[in-house]
Amino acid sequence: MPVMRDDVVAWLERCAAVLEENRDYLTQLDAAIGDADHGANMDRGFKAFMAKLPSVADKDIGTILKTLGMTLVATVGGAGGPLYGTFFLQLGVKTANKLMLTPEDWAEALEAGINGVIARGQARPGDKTMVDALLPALEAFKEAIRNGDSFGKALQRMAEAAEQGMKATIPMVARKGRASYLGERSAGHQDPGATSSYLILKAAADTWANAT
Amino acid sequence: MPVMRDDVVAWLERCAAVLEENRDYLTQLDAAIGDADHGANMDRGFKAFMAKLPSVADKDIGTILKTLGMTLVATVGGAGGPLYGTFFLQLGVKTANKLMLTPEDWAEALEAGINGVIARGQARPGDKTMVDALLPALEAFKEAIRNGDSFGKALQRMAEAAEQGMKATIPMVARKGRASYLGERSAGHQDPGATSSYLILKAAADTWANAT
Amino acid sequence: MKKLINDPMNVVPEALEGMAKAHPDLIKVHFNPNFVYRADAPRPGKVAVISGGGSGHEPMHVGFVGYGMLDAACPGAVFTSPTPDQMYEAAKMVHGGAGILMIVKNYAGDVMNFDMAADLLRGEGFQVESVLIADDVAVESSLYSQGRRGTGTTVLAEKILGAAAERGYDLQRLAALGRRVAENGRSMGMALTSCTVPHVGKPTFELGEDEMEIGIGIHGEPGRYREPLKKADEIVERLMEPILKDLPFKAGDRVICMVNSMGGTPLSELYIVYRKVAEICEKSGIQIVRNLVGAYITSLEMAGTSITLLRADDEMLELWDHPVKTPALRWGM
Amino acid sequence: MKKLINDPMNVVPEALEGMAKAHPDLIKVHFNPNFVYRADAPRPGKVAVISGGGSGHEPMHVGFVGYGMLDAACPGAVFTSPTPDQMYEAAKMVHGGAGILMIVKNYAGDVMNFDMAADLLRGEGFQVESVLIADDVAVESSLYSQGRRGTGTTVLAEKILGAAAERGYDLQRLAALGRRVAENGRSMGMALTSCTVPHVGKPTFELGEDEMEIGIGIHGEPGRYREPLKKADEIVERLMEPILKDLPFKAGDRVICMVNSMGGTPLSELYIVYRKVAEICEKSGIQIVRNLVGAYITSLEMAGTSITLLRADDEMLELWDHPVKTPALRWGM
Ligand SMILES: Nc1ncnc2c1ncn2[C@@H]1O[C@H](COP(=O)(O)OP(=O)(O)O)[C@@H](O)[C@H]1O
Ligand SMILES: Nc1ncnc2c1ncn2[C@@H]1O[C@H](COP(=O)(O)OP(=O)(O)O)[C@@H](O)[C@H]1O
Ligand SMILES: [Mg+2]
Ligand SMILES: [Mg+2]
Ligand SMILES: [Mg+2]
Ligand SMILES: [Mg+2]
Repeated sequence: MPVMRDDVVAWLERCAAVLEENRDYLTQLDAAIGDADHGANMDRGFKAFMAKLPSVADKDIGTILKTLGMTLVATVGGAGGPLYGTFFLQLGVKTANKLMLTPEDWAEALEAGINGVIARGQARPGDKTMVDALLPALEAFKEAIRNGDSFGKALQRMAEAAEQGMKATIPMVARKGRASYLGERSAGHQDPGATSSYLILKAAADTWANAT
Repeated sequence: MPVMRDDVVAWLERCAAVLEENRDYLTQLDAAIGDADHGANMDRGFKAFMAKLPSVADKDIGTILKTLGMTLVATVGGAGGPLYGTFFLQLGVKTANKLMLTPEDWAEALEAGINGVIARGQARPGDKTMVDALLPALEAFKEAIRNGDSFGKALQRMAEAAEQGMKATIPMVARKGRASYLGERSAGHQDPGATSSYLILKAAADTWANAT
Repeated sequence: MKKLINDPMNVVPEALEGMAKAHPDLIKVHFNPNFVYRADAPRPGKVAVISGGGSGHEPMHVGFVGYGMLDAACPGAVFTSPTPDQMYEAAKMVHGGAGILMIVKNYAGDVMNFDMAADLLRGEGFQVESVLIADDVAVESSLYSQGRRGTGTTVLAEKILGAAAERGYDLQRLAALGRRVAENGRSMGMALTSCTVPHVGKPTFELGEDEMEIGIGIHGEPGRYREPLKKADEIVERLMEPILKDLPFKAGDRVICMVNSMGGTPLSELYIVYRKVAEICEKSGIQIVRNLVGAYITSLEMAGTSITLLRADDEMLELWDHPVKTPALRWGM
Repeated sequence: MKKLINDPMNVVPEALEGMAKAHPDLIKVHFNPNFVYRADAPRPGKVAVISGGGSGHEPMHVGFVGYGMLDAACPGAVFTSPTPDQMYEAAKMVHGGAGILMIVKNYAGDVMNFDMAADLLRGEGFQVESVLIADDVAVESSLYSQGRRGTGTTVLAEKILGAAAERGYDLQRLAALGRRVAENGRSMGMALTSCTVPHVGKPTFELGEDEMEIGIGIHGEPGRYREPLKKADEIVERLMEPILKDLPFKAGDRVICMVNSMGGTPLSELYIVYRKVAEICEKSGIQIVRNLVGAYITSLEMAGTSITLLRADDEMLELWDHPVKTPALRWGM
């Protein structure tokens, strides 16, 4: 079966739980090459959304995701707020009025979300940002679907690619965001935004493991 | 033989050396119940005097001691400056034009110095100040002379009494100076000013051990 | 973590409440979204000058709201850029009919959040210009990267642009002046200690008892390099050299100089720093014609200093001297 | 010890050199003996107001020299009262023919050194009065002891008396006003951390990571008691209770309130403190009619705060509002 509206809700609830769990971990990563707030920022944003969720949980997927996007924009701040806000807003635009998602819907939505992030932040692959986790994840998902994998299996490929992309940020020298001020000293540290992106996509793969 | 002008100079040189040596010790005592500057203050004052000493070392004892008093007033600051400044100024007044000191001269000078300290600072015995080392020292010296002890021997009695007086400040609750702000909490600590007074009188006893 | 706070999560709103109570004659505070604005806003016919950024840099920006400086300031969470709704609501509250000038420090988050607010406002027909401050010479400047951080020049820009707006500059002229200020200001900072973000609870980085970090930003970010602690005069040389040669500042230049505490460094040490800055300027034929010595753009309780030089022309100096009346900067009235 | 200094022995003179370079329009600095004095001194016909004390409390006193406040300030070594020759020479430099008012904090050393200076000056025919500040309620007041320390009220007294002198009060009237200010001011402070005297090189006392010291003075002296760290609101209650009941302050009183940083505490925390102070005053019917929130009387880089309340009458308030132009306090001009 495809991903239903309630599955999307379950994914976002899992995101909130995972980001709370990883709050200190993300903050620690951000302390090394940023300003020690990424974990708290993401946690604050998703907590704010969880408070609003009951009022939109029975709406269409697009409404739910746009609400998340708006909430993140209005509560997260920093670089993460506009970037993830844009990401989920674009996901919401592409899923407007939908009550379920096919693999094609998801690929289209994810692509729109990532394009939104790139348009807002002007980061390119290799700049040591969340884009380095998101882009390979999208490519892996599309390829798996092309190869005939199930939705759930393709999501797993997506999460694995996100993880690799996240790890690949370690040796990179940052050219965008706060870590870029460090120049060469930013190498050797994993990017916090790439890490939260991985956690968010991994939560989707875990929640929707049986999707077809 | 009595105490000669050069013996007085030797005493003051020894004071400067002893206060330099005990600079950190005095500061530590002052840190516990005061403001951690007594060692530095006394050292600064005697160092300043050592720089002036060559220009007065061939003058009479009174001039030398008044110069020391003036120098301390102008360089020490805090409570120690005016108190020790007054002390040595008064010593100088009583020894004006003298080139040597008999035991009686010393008793008279010391008494004047201590009276100056009391007049300036209004401390009474038991207030946990330098007066608690100085007064018993004076009494012990006078008594030793009355008992027929030699000048050197009497000076030793004086130093012993100063030491006892200094130690007796430990259980006292301060009523004058910075330590008084602590109230009961000042008990259990030795008074820094009583300690420097002991060191100064002990230096006299050591330098003039053979005086008769 | 030793701080005079109640709840690490409430540091920003409680401090804002305190400010509102302390300065009712100068400012008002709006909560949800949070912003501080002039008690007499809106000022009809005057360009509204607004700024903002993460909290933890006080007095910047909230302490600079008032006559002759900012119309509104938007404080984010500690060290976190504010959100677009803060700037959007603040701008609408203080807009006096002559447009909005945003003073933005060059951080990815600040830039994006201010951009989103500007988009929203423009969408509703407001005229919006923004001035980007990117003055920190500790960061290599490059077309392919984020560019430089915005630090001390922000304070000077807010003073000068606030005065110009008060004098009736229109939005375009103000924005042009702002860009001139941004282009002529350079800063660099250093830290003796780290700082502790309240909700994190432990220092952002660790510095040994004999180490210092040169080229830090204002968020506890690591700096350009770390080295053994030096004498103040040598530290000042390490900060002044890259500042002077970057613009470059030349003999004959007149500058406004700010010697700033990162939060935990006392005034006496700042004057020791200023002494050497002045000596270096004298030797280079650079004339310090105005100065600020104090804590103006801080990183919580971090010990350290930053130096800012702004090459100033007559117009900037006249605007500098214009009266200002804010909680943290006040003269002439 | 991490400080922005060159030589622990030169902290005071080098900071004074920096001040002289930074504020040539306001002040001049005399070395050997050290004092800071108004650039336009002497002011004929005006009582000369002078103060002084150990260094390490900046901006007090040297930062308060200028129009409407002090004519001269005499900085001692760090935390050490200045010597009589400093006050003697300073007074002679700034005397305008109408006598000299000395504002003295009640420390044995300060009192004795100022007394000696006053004796010297009187001996030469100068008219000298002094006002003793002893406002720290952390210290038990008793006839048989040194009495209370002088702390925060000193700042308010220097502002008010400076204004009164500027307005032409004669020496007797000024001294009487000063005593009224001294009688109506109360302070209490607390520390989160110790401070390090430069030439000592290590902290004056040790405080555990979870401890604070209540009732400290301004020299790193131990306080009234030590206890586990509390929330800011509870700390403020602990400071306010003894302050309020000492005078006592009563419903209907109008007060000038100062929330002061001991040096290392950032402004945001001071506003959290001010928030609670204001709340307590509101509940008690005490009206805060003026305030200062910032670092005015510090203990080097100590983290902590002190609260001062001064019960003010119309005359004091009018003098408070009089223009002042000094390196550290400025308004109205
Ligand atoms: N221009 C950009 N484009 C894409 N991602 C970015 C950009 N700038 C920063 N990021 C991402 O944002 C993360 C930091 O987010 P966060 O800590 O919330 O914001 P801030 O850096 O403002 O404190 C970085 O790890 C990086 O992945
Ligand atoms: N009123 C006083 N009378 C006599 N001695 C005093 C008085 N006040 C302080 N003292 C002495 O001065 C000592 C402290 O001197 P010092 O540290 O140099 O000055 P300060 O207390 O000003 O820092 C005390 O230990 C005490 O012995
Ligand atoms: Mg961050
Ligand atoms: Mg002392
Ligand atoms: Mg941030
Ligand atoms: Mg002292």
